[in-house]
Amino acid sequence: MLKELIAKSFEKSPWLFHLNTGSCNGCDIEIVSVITPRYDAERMGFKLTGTPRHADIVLVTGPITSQSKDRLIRTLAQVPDPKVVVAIGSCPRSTNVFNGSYSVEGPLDKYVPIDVSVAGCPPKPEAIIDGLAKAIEILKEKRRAMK
Amino acid sequence: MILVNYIACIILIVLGFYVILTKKNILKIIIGMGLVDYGINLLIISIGFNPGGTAPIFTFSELRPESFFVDPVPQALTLTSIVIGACVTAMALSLVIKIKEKYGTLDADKVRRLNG
Amino acid sequence: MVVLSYLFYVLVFPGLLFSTIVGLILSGIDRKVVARMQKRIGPPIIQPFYDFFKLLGKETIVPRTASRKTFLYAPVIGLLALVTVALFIPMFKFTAISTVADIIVIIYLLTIPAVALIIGGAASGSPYAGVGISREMVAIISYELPLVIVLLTIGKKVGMALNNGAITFSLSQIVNYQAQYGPMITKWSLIPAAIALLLIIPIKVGSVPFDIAEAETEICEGPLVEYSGVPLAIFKLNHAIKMFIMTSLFVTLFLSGKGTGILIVDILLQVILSAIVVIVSISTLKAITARLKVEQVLKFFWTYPTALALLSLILVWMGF
Amino acid sequence: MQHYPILSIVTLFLGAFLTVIFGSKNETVRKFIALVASSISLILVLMLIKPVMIENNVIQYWMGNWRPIHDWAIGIGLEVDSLGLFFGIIAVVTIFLSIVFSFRYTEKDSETDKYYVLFLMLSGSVLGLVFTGDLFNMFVMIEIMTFAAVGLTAFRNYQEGALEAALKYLVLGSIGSSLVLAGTITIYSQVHTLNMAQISALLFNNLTPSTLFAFALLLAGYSLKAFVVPFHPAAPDAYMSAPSSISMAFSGMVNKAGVYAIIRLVYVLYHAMSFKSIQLLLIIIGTITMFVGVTMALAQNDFKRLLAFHSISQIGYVITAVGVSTALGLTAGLYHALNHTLFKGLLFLTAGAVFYATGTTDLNKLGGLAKKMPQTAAVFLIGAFSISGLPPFNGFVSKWLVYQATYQANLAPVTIVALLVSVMTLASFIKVAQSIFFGQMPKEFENVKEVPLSMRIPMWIMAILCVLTGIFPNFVTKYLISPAVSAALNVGKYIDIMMGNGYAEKILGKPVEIPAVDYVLAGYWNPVAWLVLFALLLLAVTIVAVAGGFNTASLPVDGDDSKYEVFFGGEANEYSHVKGNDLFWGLKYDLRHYFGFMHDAHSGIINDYALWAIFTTTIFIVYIFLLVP
Amino acid sequence: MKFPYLKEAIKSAFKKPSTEPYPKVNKEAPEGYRGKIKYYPEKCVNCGLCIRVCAPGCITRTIEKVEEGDKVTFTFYQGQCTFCSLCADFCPRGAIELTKDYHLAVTDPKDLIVSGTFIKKAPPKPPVQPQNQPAAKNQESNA
Repeated sequence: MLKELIAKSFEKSPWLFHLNTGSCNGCDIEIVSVITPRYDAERMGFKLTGTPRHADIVLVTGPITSQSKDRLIRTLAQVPDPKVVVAIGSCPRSTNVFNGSYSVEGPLDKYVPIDVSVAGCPPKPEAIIDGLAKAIEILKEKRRAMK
Repeated sequence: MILVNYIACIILIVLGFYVILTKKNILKIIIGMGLVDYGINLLIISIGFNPGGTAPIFTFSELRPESFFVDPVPQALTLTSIVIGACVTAMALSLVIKIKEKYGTLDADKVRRLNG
Repeated sequence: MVVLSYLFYVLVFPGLLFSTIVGLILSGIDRKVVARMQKRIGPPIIQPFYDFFKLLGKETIVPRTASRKTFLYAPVIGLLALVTVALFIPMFKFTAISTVADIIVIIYLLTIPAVALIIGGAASGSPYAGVGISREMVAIISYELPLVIVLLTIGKKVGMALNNGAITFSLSQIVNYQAQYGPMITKWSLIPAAIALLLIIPIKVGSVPFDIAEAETEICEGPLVEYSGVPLAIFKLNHAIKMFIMTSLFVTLFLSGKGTGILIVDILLQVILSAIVVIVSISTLKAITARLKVEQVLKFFWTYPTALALLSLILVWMGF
Repeated sequence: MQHYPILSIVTLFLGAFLTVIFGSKNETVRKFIALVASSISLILVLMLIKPVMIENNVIQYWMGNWRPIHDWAIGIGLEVDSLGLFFGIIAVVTIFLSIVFSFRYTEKDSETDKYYVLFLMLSGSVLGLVFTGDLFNMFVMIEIMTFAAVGLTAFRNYQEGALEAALKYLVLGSIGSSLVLAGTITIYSQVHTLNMAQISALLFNNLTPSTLFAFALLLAGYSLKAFVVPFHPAAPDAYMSAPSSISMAFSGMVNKAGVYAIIRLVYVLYHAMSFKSIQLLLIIIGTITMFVGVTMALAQNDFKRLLAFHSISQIGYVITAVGVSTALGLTAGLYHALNHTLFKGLLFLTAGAVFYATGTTDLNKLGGLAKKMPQTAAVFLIGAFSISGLPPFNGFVSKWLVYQATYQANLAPVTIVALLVSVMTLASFIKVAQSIFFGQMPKEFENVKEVPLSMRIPMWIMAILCVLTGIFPNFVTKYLISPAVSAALNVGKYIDIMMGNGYAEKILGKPVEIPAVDYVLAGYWNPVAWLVLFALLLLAVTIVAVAGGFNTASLPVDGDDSKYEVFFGGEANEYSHVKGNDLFWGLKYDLRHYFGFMHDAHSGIINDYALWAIFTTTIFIVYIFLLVP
Repeated sequence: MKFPYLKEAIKSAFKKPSTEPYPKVNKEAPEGYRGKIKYYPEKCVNCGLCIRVCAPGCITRTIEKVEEGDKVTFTFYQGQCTFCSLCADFCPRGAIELTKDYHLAVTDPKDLIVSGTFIKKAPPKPPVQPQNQPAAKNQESNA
């Protein structure tokens, strides 16, 4: 019974950790707007945490600059399993307009598999919510695979 | 006679405290401690002194109500106190030597690495 | 039989199970009400249960720099202290263990969860936790002064009526007093003390604007930064139970009374009153304020609540 | 049995002399002599528990059998009542454990024969002080004590500040001794006897300006030996620079000797606790002591110096509780004195262990030692929780008694201050825990090892005693504290035993009554609590079993990858440790004027400290002259 | 101690929340929102202006020679798109449109690809002319 409860809770309480890898702040602002009264992600149990140790879903924004590359890899490693990586915006997916820049080492899937990507520059909050909903499904599957 | 003693010992004690409080040289502070000690020793002796009393050397059989003698206890106390005072002074002086070696000065204002 | 009844007290009611459920529901109510005050829909009321069970299913990571045993056992120690306190707090006429119900014991037992948080955080070896424990300690120093004065005031008030003027700290006597003379909040000289205690409850449970220790945006949740999985779940549970216990203590100190005499109704009443206190003192403040700075917290608690509590103390001392 | 007290004192002094003669060459011999002397004295004193504490006898012993003649005491007498024995037990336990700890702790020092000589002299003098029945003997013992303590403070004279600390201790100590001596002979000049029992009888209802003056001097002198606040500044320096085993002895018995002398003075000698003003004086200095001690401790950056200021602060609790002067207050005070010896001794030993392992006690240089020294960290936490008064450790019981005593005496402000001080105590030990035992470890301590067994054994004994006195308070009060309290209050018996039956009634003019030691202990631990504790333990086991995460073996082994590094904003894991200086910023900022003032006040200049002492003595004299009669 | 929002908070607690029930009720994007790319290959003339103006370079074109002419495939990889709408603005034939559809969250990056294929009929072979240069120019502009 406990296992069922835990499995059920995984879809109801995903905690987010937001990781900026050199983003222009556009996506960051949209992530913040997801938790504003208008979109209120908290009603689905989403919560922004301050540390990767608490997180289930990592939201990555930005094109992975060479400054942030090591930090990104380290921080993602520190998230306890099961975890889901969501690329917010086009940058982590493909480095977007920064493609080919001397200081950009993206895209993200060079380093970790991206589970969900939300395109847009920046994506609309609704799109982010869609992405998170998809992320929850993946989280559930990963949890099932873990046991 | 006895009043002079008391005045003298009070002067000694006050002088000693004055030296401890105002002099910055550690050696002088130790001299001040000595002065206080001597003042108190003088006080003890004065307390035990009875003008006109004899030396307190009796056996119990010789002791009578009318015998009038100097109180022997304070003298014993004074001796103890002097011995202790001498020890303390010796200790203090040995510390002073070491401090001079280590700090290079005897100024109390400079021997203050432990503060706050 | 006695052993069994105490086991029941500790494990089910009013110990672990009861306080867990009520605590989690109260913190759910808190989150819901805050959301509604901010014109949001907010999470469902049972959201804290989801959080708790989810954390049970997560991986537990112990960092290399941590002292493993201290790191893992700290949350359990805090939980035990809270369960113990739950046994001591009277709910109207009912107390699990009445003979040892003394406010000072409760104050000290309530310090233990905070100390457990501090020690656990320190044991993780994270610099964020270092800053967090420093702030948590400042918070404890801040609220302890007004809290003590408030309790002293109540003790004096009750003592003057029941104990020939000597201060009493016995919780059962405080409840008796309220059964005889009506709830403490109706005595006007104690209203400042009640306000002070209402201001102390948020910092004791560590909610906005006094959550300086666990500021997730500044210092990454402070002492909790390295916790994950089960220990984190227990810390979150501690949080919730602390919320229940503090509000229940407020109800016992200020809103208690004769009760109805029926145990279940009394308990229900206690829980409902606690929920109201949560809404008044924790949720409202949380909805309308932002986090204070560390030095502002100390200054705040050593001025306004202390002044209010002292005012009450002086009034009570003068016989009002 | 009659001879046990004198034997226990003489053994220690004899041990000191034997160490001088035989121990100067051979390390083993001097250790053996010290161990034998301290254990004989321990056994002798513990054997006194049954007759004195339980059967409530008072042992009197006249040196050279010079018994009183015509109701006039002329010899030097020992008188061991429960109060003296209580402090005697504290002293011998401290001595024994400290000696055991010293064996390995001093192995890096040269000329440890001097160490053992001085230490045994210190021990002997403290025992002599608490067992004696003679006022001048008390002065002599306290002077030997100061002398030995100064020598031991300067023992590690290569250490920063040791000489300086010794000099300050010597100067202040000799001022204190001078005050005590002056007070003693002033009393002598009035009553012409030095036996405390007889003085007590003669001074009853017979206070003249001279005896009041003597009272003020003695109170100031003994306060200086107990390091209550305006007299305290030599104490932190001395505790800090002395070896840790000695610091433990300082806080465990040298301090307590001063407290004992104060209790003896105000309760027995002068019957002064019937005066409201004397109660108030003790409560005021006690409260100031605890507050100043703890706030100074918060600002310290050295483990031992911090502990030293806590010693001062805890003595403040004792003095306050003693000043409340009800049976409950005295119980609280004595209980706290006992607990202070246990937990502060434990903490000083952990400081010693840290020093032994790393070579420093500076809070800003250490860190993360809990991984390397888990047992030391565990006993440190027990000690820290005890001193902060967390249940179920012993500090809670005694502090709780202190609060109860003060609030029952309608001293609400004192209760508030005491609770606040308790929280600040917790704060400063959190600081120590964070900066020494937790957090990250500096590179240079990679090879630190746990201290040897002979150093851990005394620490564990102390820690177990801390827990035991915490969860068996009724037992402790029944067999140790209550007899001591009734002895302190039962002055008539004290006089009668020494001077012969009926003497007290003759002089005091009233029959000797047995004081009532009754107070309502609003029970903290009772049989019910045991069941709760049992159930809680069961609960803990259940949680651990259900959670499964606590099975540390099942957790992944520390890998080399960054998953097991601390989260540092994603940065590579470099050494970063929040040290003692960095903690409690908000508090330090808000109270910066107060902390700055206190820091400046403790200037480190001997003249200033002497000025404080003499000025406070003057205040005592003026206060007592103005308010007491 | 001032609580400027106290009144508002208490009032709001009894009002209907302003949250949009998004996943349950689908929401239209506002007028002029630039969302998912729609490509009408039948309108396209393979002029390549869009590729020139695309800053992130999300538009790729492949040209295969088939019998009837060139088989031109335009691929829009929205994972790289900034949704600036420059391509649509510059398209002389209106073959690219940025719709109001914003549902761009996918698990498989292939879902982000929008592509279209058309066959550009090769023009009838022109007679060989003596001057080569203008013909080359013409060819270039066609390409």
